[in-house]
Amino acid sequence: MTVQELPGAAAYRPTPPPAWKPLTDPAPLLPDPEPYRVLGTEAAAGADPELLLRLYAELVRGRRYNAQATALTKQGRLAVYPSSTGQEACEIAAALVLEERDWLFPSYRDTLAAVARGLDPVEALTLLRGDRHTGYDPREHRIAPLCTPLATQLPHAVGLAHAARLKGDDVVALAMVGDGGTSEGDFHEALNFAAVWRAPVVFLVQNNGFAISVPLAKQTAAPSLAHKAVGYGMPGRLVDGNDAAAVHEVLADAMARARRGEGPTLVEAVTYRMDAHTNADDATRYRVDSEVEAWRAHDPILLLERELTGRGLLDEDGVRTVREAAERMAAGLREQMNADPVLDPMDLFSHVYEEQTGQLREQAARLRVELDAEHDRHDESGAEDVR
Amino acid sequence: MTVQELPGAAAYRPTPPPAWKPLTDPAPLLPDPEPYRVLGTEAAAGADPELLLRLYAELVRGRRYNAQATALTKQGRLAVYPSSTGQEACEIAAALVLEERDWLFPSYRDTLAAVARGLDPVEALTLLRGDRHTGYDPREHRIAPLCTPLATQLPHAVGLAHAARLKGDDVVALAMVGDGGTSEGDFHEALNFAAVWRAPVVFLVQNNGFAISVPLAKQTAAPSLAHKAVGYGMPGRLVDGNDAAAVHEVLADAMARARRGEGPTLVEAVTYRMDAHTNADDATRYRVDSEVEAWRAHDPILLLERELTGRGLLDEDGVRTVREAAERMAAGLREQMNADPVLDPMDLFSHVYEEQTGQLREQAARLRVELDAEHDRHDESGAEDVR
Amino acid sequence: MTTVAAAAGERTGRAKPATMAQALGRALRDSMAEDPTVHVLGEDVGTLGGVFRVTDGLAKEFGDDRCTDTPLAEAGILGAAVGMAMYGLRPVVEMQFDAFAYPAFEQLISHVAKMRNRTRGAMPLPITVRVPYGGGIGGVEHHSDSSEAYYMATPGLHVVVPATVDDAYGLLRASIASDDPVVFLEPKRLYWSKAAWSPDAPAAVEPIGRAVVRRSGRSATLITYGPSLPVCLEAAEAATAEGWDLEVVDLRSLVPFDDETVAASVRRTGRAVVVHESSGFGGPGGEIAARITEQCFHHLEAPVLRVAGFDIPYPPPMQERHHLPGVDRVLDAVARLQWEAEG
Amino acid sequence: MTTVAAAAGERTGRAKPATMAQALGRALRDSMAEDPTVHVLGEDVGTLGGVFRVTDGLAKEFGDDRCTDTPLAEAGILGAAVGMAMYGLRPVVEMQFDAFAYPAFEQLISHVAKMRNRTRGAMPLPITVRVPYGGGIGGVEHHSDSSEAYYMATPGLHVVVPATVDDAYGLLRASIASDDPVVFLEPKRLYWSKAAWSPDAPAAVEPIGRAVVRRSGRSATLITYGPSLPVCLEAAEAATAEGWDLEVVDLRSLVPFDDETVAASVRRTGRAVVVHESSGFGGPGGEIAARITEQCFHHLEAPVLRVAGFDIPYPPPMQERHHLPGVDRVLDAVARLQWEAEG
Ligand SMILES: Cc1ncc(C[n+]2csc(CCOP(=O)(O)OP(=O)(O)O)c2C)c(N)n1
Ligand SMILES: Cc1ncc(C[n+]2csc(CCOP(=O)(O)OP(=O)(O)O)c2C)c(N)n1
Ligand SMILES: [Mg+2]
Ligand SMILES: [Mg+2]
Repeated sequence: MTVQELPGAAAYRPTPPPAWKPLTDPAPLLPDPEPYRVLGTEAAAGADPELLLRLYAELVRGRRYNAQATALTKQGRLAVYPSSTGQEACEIAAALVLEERDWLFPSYRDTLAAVARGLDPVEALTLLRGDRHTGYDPREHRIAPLCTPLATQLPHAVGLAHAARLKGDDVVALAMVGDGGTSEGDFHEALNFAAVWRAPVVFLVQNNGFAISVPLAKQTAAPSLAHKAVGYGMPGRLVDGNDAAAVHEVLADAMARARRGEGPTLVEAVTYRMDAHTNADDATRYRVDSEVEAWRAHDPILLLERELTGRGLLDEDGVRTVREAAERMAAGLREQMNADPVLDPMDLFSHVYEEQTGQLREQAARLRVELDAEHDRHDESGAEDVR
Repeated sequence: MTVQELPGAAAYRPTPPPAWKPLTDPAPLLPDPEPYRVLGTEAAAGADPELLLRLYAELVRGRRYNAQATALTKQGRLAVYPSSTGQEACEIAAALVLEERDWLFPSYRDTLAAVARGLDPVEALTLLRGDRHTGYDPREHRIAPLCTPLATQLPHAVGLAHAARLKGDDVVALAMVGDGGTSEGDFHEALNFAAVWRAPVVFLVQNNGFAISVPLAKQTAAPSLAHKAVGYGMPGRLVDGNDAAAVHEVLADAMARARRGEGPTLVEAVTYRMDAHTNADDATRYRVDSEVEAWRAHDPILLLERELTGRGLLDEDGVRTVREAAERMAAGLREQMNADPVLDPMDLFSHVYEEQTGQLREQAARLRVELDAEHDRHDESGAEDVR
Repeated sequence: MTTVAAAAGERTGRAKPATMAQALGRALRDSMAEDPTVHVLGEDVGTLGGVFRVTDGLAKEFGDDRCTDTPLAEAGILGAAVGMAMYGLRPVVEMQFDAFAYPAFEQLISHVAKMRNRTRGAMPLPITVRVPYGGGIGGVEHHSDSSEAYYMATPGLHVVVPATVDDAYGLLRASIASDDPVVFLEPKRLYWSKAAWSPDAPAAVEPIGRAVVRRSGRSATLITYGPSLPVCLEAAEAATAEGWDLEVVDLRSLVPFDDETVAASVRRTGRAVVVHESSGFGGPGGEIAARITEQCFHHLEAPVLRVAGFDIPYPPPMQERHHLPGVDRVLDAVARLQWEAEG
Repeated sequence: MTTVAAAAGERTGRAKPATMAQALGRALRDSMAEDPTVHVLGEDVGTLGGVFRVTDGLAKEFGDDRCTDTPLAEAGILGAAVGMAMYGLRPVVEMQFDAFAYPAFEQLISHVAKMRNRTRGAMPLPITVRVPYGGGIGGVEHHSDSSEAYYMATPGLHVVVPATVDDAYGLLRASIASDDPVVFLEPKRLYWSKAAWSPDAPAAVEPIGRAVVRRSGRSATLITYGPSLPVCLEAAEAATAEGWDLEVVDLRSLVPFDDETVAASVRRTGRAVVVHESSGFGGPGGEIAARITEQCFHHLEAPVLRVAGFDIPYPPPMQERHHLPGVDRVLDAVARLQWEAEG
């Protein structure tokens, strides 16, 4: 389908105002006034118990993963870790809602989503350990590299989804971004391209209240971030980001819509970052404990546990089994991360271009000499080879 | 007033979704479903006859100005001219709605607005004649330089309006941009800053149906460009851009709102570019004549003339007087533009920095030598001095 | 790298005068015809055929999906191209003018240049970014920037600048075929330059990265590329009157940089002037002069000189002739190459 | 230019160890106290005091309107600063990290650098863009770029890089006081470097544009700036063991470039190495080496050599030590300065 064949577009000609009509009807694009919820509401009755249990196990595992990764920074095993504690419902739902052929576009905070999609945690953490920019083959896992420059991954998701659609492949891209990231020009351009191209892409904004220290009220004056959707002609959906069932349902709807060729959706999940921005951040500088406490009562694991136990789907044994599995994962991660990565400095020159330029060959040769000299010195002094 | 003191912002703390409330009420932000009109409607009765007559005279003058400037490109007196023929209602209303202390931020197409604000036409056209980047002192006229990189002037308008507000000055900035320009990241960032800062700025989008050859349907899938406003938490207003009285009224309301400290407004004026993109463009490549003809029936001068004559405010004499004045302006412009501008090449080095660097002094000296040599050669050959 | 077989044949068709713009358009067409993954996108590239008409006819021949008019947002265009390349397409992006590529700078520097390296070779981005660039066409502000210094300083990008009709075709074909991202700078003022050229059997496509000696000479070497090549060739002709026999090297690509050809020439002549339109300070000439000096120090009879645009923002159309390095300025530099030392 | 009287006094206070970050913060504070038109804006500069705490305390002392946490959008920040400067304010923008200044590239190149020239002096933009820059702090990708080549190549900008605690204060004061836009590059890895310094009576503020000889020597000149100054000083010490007495020049600003100081030193020593962390190809070193060669050709015993970061994207933290020019690499270059020719 070409751009011209899109409904509306084909017929479009500028018409003088007496005959002016909006390109699209705004009403269905506007988000509900309140975030959509499932857990603890009537909608919960319709939820698939198996999905809820799966979500629960993954949430617990995800929380443990966050804790373990944060601990690894203290042991110097990770250069930095931006925790998604408190936001696990979004991370997990985003991963689980995807088919294998779909693509995930995570931001730098979303290693958990990548891990929940099946990526090896060590591979997911390579960027943050500091040994490689990306620890996995994005094409193999259909997970784009964790993206640090905010919102820049969004046009990538649009381009990829567009390419897949042109090829006739049934592939949807799900792109994640933070509330702060919505202020970037790339957010705007990506959403506009997606809507004009009707690209099969779902934008998930995790509104966790802060961009490092900057609260949402200094970031936007919009009624909600989901309201931005109408300006692109796509539907905006507002969801309780701590309600895993709700996030999953809203994302699943958006994915289905994209698959049907109806174009992109903007989903805002209202959540909260329980930890500091990263291990290096001091959150007490910009927020009060009472606020954190208020959110603790609305914890994603708590909400789901309450629902599951209330409905008799989960008992103490079930909780214990899930926690033990999470502990095993954490122990495995600890152990794996204890090993020093084996790095070859000569790799620095291997992937700048397909073929090394003459300059790079010369520079590589110079480094080779330096490393050999270093090696010799270490040999002489009996020290370990650091290469 | 600091950002924190803004209504809403002061109280803002992330609240868990059960208590979640939108930052602002979206309802008043949404544009009406149809462009607002005055001429030929009941609203016309309330319009100030004097204003209508003033608008009429300026529209006719503006049309003539556009024609004259286009003619000047054919005579090689202008490097290029992007005509605003058909869009004069927007250009004129934008200029007339400003107080002397306010600022205008024109795009490259808006020389007419600058001229209507009182700028000497020759000064306004310097950029397009090719002798200077800007022909006037922006601070003297409170007209920012005509801006070529699309949408980049919008954050400037926001910053200036913000600065004026901080200083306590009653200054509003009016920034003009095209439909195509709304796709740029700078549009997004500027509107967001304006809303968060509650800056006294009015954004006027002239939706003339095309960005060079690209029609609106390939530019956006939004219901209207005015709908983008809600995503920033500012009101969006849709107006018939060929109805000078309507554009003036909507802009005046937005200016008043800004002056009252209520923040920015996004105004979309639906209009049509009757000429090609510039004199260098071939519009037949991308649009059909019948479309142009349809818009001719909705011409801004026609609409206003019909209203004024219908109400007995204008007769044939009046029309003639106005046209004669426009002709005089055109004749004056022709004459002024007939003179070659006197340029000193050494000026190239005068304003790069406050103080010339050593390098620039050297380079200037080199050019001086070249010019003297050229001068001597011309003297010898008896030719004119081209400096 | 995909093969560019179609272009590798012998030149058999009848040569007719063609402009550089036509040759570029033909290169796009042939690339698209040969490789269905090649997609062109940008502002006004479809229905209009581009403001310089380089993409004229492509949307008609290949459809809007292969040659797409995008929304007006350069970061979005290049960002979308990144995603398309991630999925296996080979996007060719047109930036309408030099200065309008700047909004896409972050995408270019932080992603396009780095993705192959970031993924250790797993995800190369075969993107060609076409930028009509440079001055001399009487363009108003922002339409005449020479931006090559920015791209040269960014590891991971190739930077290619054709100066002839033949090269326009050949280098663009090679750039599109490259699995590495290429910033392809098209000298606007050469768009309408003509040469005998046969679109039916274009010359063989050479790989990117080889400079070429456009004129042999023994007195000194002029090193240049793109818009300044004709200036240098004219200067070389004029120099014969002074008894100088100048060699002219056309770099064709700034990255990769062909040290061999350049150094070999300068070792032969012992004197060199680098000529480009871009501002001098921090421009390509510094790098080139420094490399030559490092590699040919003991062959140099004089310091390598540079003739460049002044260190000023690009001037308005009526003043640009004073800014652009012309024949006189080149000859003046040649005269300053310390010939007296020769004796 | 506003006066910087407060800073022009004699150093009378008691000197205590202070970090470069503290001196920068103090420069902001003193500028704001002295001139009510100075406004600081950026991401996290207010409540948090900046991710490097350089702006710590400013919002408290001067209010949110003078030190403002902006939305997360760099082009918007710089674009707003342009508008503020148009209205007579003197904005100081913080870009959170080097690579995150790229989204503002168009505003910087097409407006900030050109507005004075565009308006023929009527509307200068006294904007200071602070960019924490460079590597060596174990930052993940995009947090360690050396971007000075981009700014150097842009006429209309000043480019300033302090290397000492004193200069951090003095050059930032001078930059804010300048009526021209300044890209102020703060070497991240020197943020916590300490020196005896008295915040109560800082040293006199010199105008931007003067290089300084940090160590006198007679064998060869090391030319450097910012993060590489400590490396060069260390190398110069180590070189004494080899019998080399190295002079070290700290450029302090790349634009304006202090040809006099540099050329005078190289004419004295006859040999020079330019050292910087930025990639070599197309980096500042090429310009510097080319200038020196043009100006000192007959004083040079050897070509000016360059020691720079490799021509690769900045490596991950665990690999950065291989990329960054260290003492050994500097000494190796010094050794290649053709000493045998001397005899
Ligand atoms: C273009 C860009 N600017 C600035 C930064 C520095 N930075 C990293 S995270 C962050 C805050 C992001 O906030 P948000 O988008 O809400 O995501 P969150 O951290 O809450 O997940 C900032 C400013 C960046 N990574 N990229
Ligand atoms: C950043 C940027 N990109 C591209 C261009 C080239 N260009 C000039 S005008 C134009 C179309 C503008 O369309 P619109 O915003 O609708 O304004 P109009 O011409 O209709 O007044 C384009 C693409 C530019 N000036 N700036
Ligand atoms: Mg956030
Ligand atoms: Mg338009």
